[in-house]
Amino acid sequence: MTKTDVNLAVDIGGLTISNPIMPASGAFGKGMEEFLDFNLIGAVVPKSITKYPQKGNKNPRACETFGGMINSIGIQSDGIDKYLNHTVPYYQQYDVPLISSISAESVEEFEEMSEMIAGSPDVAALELNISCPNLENNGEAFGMDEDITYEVVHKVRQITDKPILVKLTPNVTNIQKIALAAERGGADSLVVANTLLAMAIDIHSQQPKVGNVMGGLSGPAIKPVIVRQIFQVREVSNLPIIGCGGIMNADDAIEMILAGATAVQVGTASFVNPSVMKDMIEGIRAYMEQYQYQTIYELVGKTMDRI
Amino acid sequence: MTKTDVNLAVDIGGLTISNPIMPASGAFGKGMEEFLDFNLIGAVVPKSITKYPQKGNKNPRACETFGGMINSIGIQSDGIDKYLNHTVPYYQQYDVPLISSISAESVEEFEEMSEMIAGSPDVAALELNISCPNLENNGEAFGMDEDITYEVVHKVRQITDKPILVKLTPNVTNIQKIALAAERGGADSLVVANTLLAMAIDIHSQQPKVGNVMGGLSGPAIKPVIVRQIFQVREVSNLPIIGCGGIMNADDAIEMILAGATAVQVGTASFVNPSVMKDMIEGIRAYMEQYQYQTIYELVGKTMDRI
Amino acid sequence: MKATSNLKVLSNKQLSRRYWHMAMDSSSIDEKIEPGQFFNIQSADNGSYTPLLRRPFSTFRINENSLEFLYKVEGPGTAKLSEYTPGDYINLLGPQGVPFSIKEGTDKILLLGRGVGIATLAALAQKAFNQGIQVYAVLSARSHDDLLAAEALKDYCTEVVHVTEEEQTSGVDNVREIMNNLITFYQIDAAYTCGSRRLSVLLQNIIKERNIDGEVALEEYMACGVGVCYSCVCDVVRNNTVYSVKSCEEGPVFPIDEVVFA
Amino acid sequence: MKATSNLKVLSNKQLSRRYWHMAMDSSSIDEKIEPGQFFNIQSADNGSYTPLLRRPFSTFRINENSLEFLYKVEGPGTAKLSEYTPGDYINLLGPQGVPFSIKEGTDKILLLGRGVGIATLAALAQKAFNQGIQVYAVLSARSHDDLLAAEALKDYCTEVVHVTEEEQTSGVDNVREIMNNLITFYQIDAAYTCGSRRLSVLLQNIIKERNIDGEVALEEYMACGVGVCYSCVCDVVRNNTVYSVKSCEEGPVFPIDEVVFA
Ligand SMILES: Cc1cc2nc3c(=O)[nH]c(=O)nc-3n(C[C@H](O)[C@H](O)[C@H](O)COP(=O)(O)OP(=O)(O)OC[C@H]3O[C@@H](n4cnc5c(N)ncnc54)[C@H](O)[C@@H]3O)c2cc1C
Ligand SMILES: Cc1cc2nc3c(=O)[nH]c(=O)nc-3n(C[C@H](O)[C@H](O)[C@H](O)COP(=O)(O)OP(=O)(O)OC[C@H]3O[C@@H](n4cnc5c(N)ncnc54)[C@H](O)[C@@H]3O)c2cc1C
Ligand SMILES: Cc1cc2nc3c(=O)[nH]c(=O)nc-3n(C[C@H](O)[C@H](O)[C@H](O)COP(=O)(O)O)c2cc1C
Ligand SMILES: Cc1cc2nc3c(=O)[nH]c(=O)nc-3n(C[C@H](O)[C@H](O)[C@H](O)COP(=O)(O)O)c2cc1C
Ligand code: FES
Ligand code: FES
Repeated sequence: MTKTDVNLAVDIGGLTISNPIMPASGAFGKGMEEFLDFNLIGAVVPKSITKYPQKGNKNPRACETFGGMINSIGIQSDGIDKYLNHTVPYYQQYDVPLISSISAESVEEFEEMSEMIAGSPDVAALELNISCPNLENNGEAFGMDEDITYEVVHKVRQITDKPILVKLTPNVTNIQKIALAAERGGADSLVVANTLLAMAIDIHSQQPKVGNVMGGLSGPAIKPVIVRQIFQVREVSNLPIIGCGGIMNADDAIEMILAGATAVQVGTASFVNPSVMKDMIEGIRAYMEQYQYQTIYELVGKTMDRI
Repeated sequence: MTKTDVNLAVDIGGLTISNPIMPASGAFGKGMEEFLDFNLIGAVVPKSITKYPQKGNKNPRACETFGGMINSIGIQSDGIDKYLNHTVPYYQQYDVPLISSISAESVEEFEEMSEMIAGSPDVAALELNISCPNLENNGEAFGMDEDITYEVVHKVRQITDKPILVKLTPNVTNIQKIALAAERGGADSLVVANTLLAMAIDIHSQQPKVGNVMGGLSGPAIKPVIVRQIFQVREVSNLPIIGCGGIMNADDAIEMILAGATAVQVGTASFVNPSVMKDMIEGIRAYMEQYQYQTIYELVGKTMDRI
Repeated sequence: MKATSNLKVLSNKQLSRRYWHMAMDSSSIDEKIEPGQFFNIQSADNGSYTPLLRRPFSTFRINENSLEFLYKVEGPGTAKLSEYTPGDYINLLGPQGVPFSIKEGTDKILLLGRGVGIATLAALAQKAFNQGIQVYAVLSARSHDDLLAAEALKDYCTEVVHVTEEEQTSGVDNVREIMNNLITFYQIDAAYTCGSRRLSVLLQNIIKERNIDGEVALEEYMACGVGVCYSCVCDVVRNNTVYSVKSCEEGPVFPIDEVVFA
Repeated sequence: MKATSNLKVLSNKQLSRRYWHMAMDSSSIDEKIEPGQFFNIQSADNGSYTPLLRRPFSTFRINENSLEFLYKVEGPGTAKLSEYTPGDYINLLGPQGVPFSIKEGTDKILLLGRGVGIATLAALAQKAFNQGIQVYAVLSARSHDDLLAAEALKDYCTEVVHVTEEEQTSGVDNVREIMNNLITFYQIDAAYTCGSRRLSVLLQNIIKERNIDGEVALEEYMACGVGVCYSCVCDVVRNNTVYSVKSCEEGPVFPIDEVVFA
């Protein structure tokens, strides 16, 4: 048996990446380059940026739950100017596309920020974090409403030809409708998904374990919910899906690809092991060699055919 | 320090139970009485019943995920006649109230079944499982829609004065709205909540791990999502809440009570340890003695005051 | 009131690449344990919930004061089991379920086991042997290495035939021929199987043709093991009606003629 | 490229009711480890994710080829740590963070530690002692039992004062008086603290009044330990501006005058 020639490259809506493994926004950045050669991963995705500098939420900002963690970091950010002047140039030393995650508080702010970010020749694609609270709608996340999702994406679509990734929130009754709204709005790719809204209480202090009362649940606990949502989105949309939520190893990444993802993002796992993305890439390659697949595309959504 | 006199009794919407621990429907029944004295728990809650006998879903019907399990049992049921003639009488040997969980495929069927069940003098309360698929609405769960939730509860309310517990689905954008719809409809108590819709794939066979493709995620993995939803429901509704999802021990039960629950239901934990509910009751008592609480009510929703 | 039991591990040894053998002190269990019954074993340390659920295992040998299990490392549960060392305690729920039955007057039985299903049949072989019944066995596995684990069985058997993929002897046709020859030659009264859907269907056909008794031990996915969750159901035909029954309660051993193999 | 290290446990002993001491073979770590730095330790077995995240611990003693940690069993992470036995391997990420600094010409330092914060100061005491600096310490804890764990510290200290709730000596006023007396009497050059917000605020005031140097090792909740997650932030004032900085990166040791204690 000769070794299969494995090609890990995928296209995620106009952007070709060398392999399907990239970091999840907020769980990656300077500090990790000491443990991971950033040139190995499909793309770099720094933490979501806000227009103005802001501090984020009060401490404690994270706690552990069974198989997961709740974070209520909020978006601690130095603002878009510093992002364009420092963060973007910093990643130029690496040979992989930079995807900029944008958090905004209104549709207009999404437009403004997208214009500024897309204007940078060094940014390969935009990721719209529509899970963040929309101040014009009682702080409910943009991504919880079909129409608002459509509006945000549609407006940003007018501004740039660069690939637009839309990061959905999983905290919705019907993710298919939101996915289709994003698709109609002009999204090039859908990130499925952000964290599950969650809460934990210390029964001795009787207080919430994170300062902001509620936060986002990530880690292996949420993977089955995310795999389901990927599968559901794949059922209705042809956009490339980027799976995200609870991927700890190559097997988890493969599971999401089989469910319908073209690529995946890795968050919490990097806290456990900052070089884990490298292991994942190797693991996917080994799986493809074992089962003689040549391209990732042979695996994308394959479970649908097996039912 | 003298020992506090601890009273564990609570009222869950017109039904007084001796302590806040009861089983979750589908994770309890004959077979467990060998391991647990049913007279110790607050209530007995047999598996949801359907009108006609039905087989449930195809095998495999369950699989394990990190910190959780996915079940796609479906409602395997012998039908309401056998329920009334066998199940209800069986539980008469125990001295605790019987709560009957009802699954129906249409609003009308909920009415019919509630009428029959409420007609039995041996049934203390009804639990409406509105997480089950509504055949009149593309199989989307009743509990995913405010209006339908209102309608189901409202119609059943006309039929009986017995306490109506409404078991919400957690798979919604805004659980507060659904909770309020149930309250307006006339619910006496809200069970928060059923399982998270989920999926897992075996990467070697590339097939879903449960026969029905998707199923419900239960177990410790989901607890932080449920605690959050209890807290949210408590913010808007005065109905007693019954917390359910991921409770493994007394501490988890106390956490849900602090978040706003008056009582709790225990599912998956009983598979791990069929006598666990007894330990939970003892654990709650010990906590109350330690911190000198006399009634559960001093704990219900206390975290809200601590913020 | 029943309770789960914390049993002390007496030994836990690797037999071949994926097969392990564990012995536990069962002197605290009063109930009689019969071949074919199972224990729902909590492989996780108390309170660690990793893995979360118990895993069902039938007994490999039942001794006066100890129990033996033969298990194959598959995933997290069995991997965790393999980490225990003598002196550790493991929590077991059981014995559960309906055991194999041996009819009054049975002289010769035939076992048809595949893979880890052989473990389940071993306890039956032991019991039959002790009752003076002659035991014959056809054991099937991927490789000879997998059969190593079943060496112990031969102490109780008059004759053991091994078939493997490795040697290309495990095809259904070949097994049918071997079975039929054994049944004819030794005048087998009853046959028992475990571990393979394909071989169960084969045995179902053979017992009909040959008009002997037969039982199968199913291995459906189980969550609770106590009859409340409905994970473990299988279809059986009784009086021409199909029933869905819980295999942890009405099984795992069933008369093979009534089982509908999906 | 840095990597996490699998270090062999040399010993792991319970010192008092909740305090444990662990020594690990650190000969594979090339980087110099300085007092005040921390390791983000994976208490879970590889791949078990129970608990999921690493836990940060500063070094208690730094030796030529080994590292010692003093830890208090709090929850699942430290409970898991206490289960390891000599010969086991544990995965560590580090050394991370900014260590304590000792200014050129320092003769006498004063440590103010509370609870498990004493562990963090111990490594500093060791280093200072080895440089010929005289070390004084005020150690605070709930009970004497908790201070047992810190016995080792006295090898490096000229004088150690213990205050406890048990003996009602740990009130801020009493500690202030003790500190001030020591500073006056021994002409302390710099003071260091860890383990208590209340005592940190006290030391912040003292160093201002007495015009000596001071540092604090913070113990903010950390998830990544490598500066990417923003869990561990604290506020510092620099040039009259408040900055929110990551304590895993710019700390955990900070000049005490710049920290805003929330
Ligand atoms: C009545 C009965 C008796 C059994 N006796 C033995 C025995 O003597 N020796 C032995 O090695 N194995 C036996 N098994 C099979 C054994 O239960 C599974 O191999 C084990 O549960 C696998 O768990 P895991 O975590 O290692 O692997 P997983 O990765 O969880 O699963 C691996 C495979 O085992 C199956 N499995 C997992 N959990 C269960 C479960 N709770 N119930 C049934 N199947 C499951 C899965 O469907 C999958 O095919 C028996 C099963 C049953 C139902
Ligand atoms: C830089 C630094 C150095 C430390 N050095 C030591 C030491 O030498 N000895 C020692 O015993 N402890 C030390 N700690 C504290 C130690 O990290 C926690 O006690 C430990 O993480 C508790 O984990 P657990 O799972 O046992 O308890 P949990 O139940 O998870 O938590 C118990 C308490 O510890 C805190 N804690 C939990 N996880 C973390 C975390 N990742 N970061 C910070 N705090 C956390 C929680 O907020 C809670 O108050 C240090 C902490 C930091 C930040
Ligand atoms: C500490 C932390 C910070 C995060 N910050 C952001 C963020 O700024 N923007 C965003 O879109 N998602 C953010 N997320 C969500 C992650 O990108 C990811 O969607 C989530 O963690 C699920 O993936 P995981 O289970 O692999 O961690 C954050 C997650 C964590 C744990
Ligand atoms: C095997 C299984 C069967 C279930 N069957 C039902 C059911 O028939 N009706 C119902 O309302 N909920 C059913 N549930 C959901 C449980 O009642 C409960 O809401 C859920 O398991 C979450 O609680 P847990 O994490 O404590 O298990 C079932 C859950 C499991 C695991
Ligand atoms: S395993 Fe739960 S009913 Fe059989
Ligand atoms: S612990 Fe993650 S940034 Fe400091």
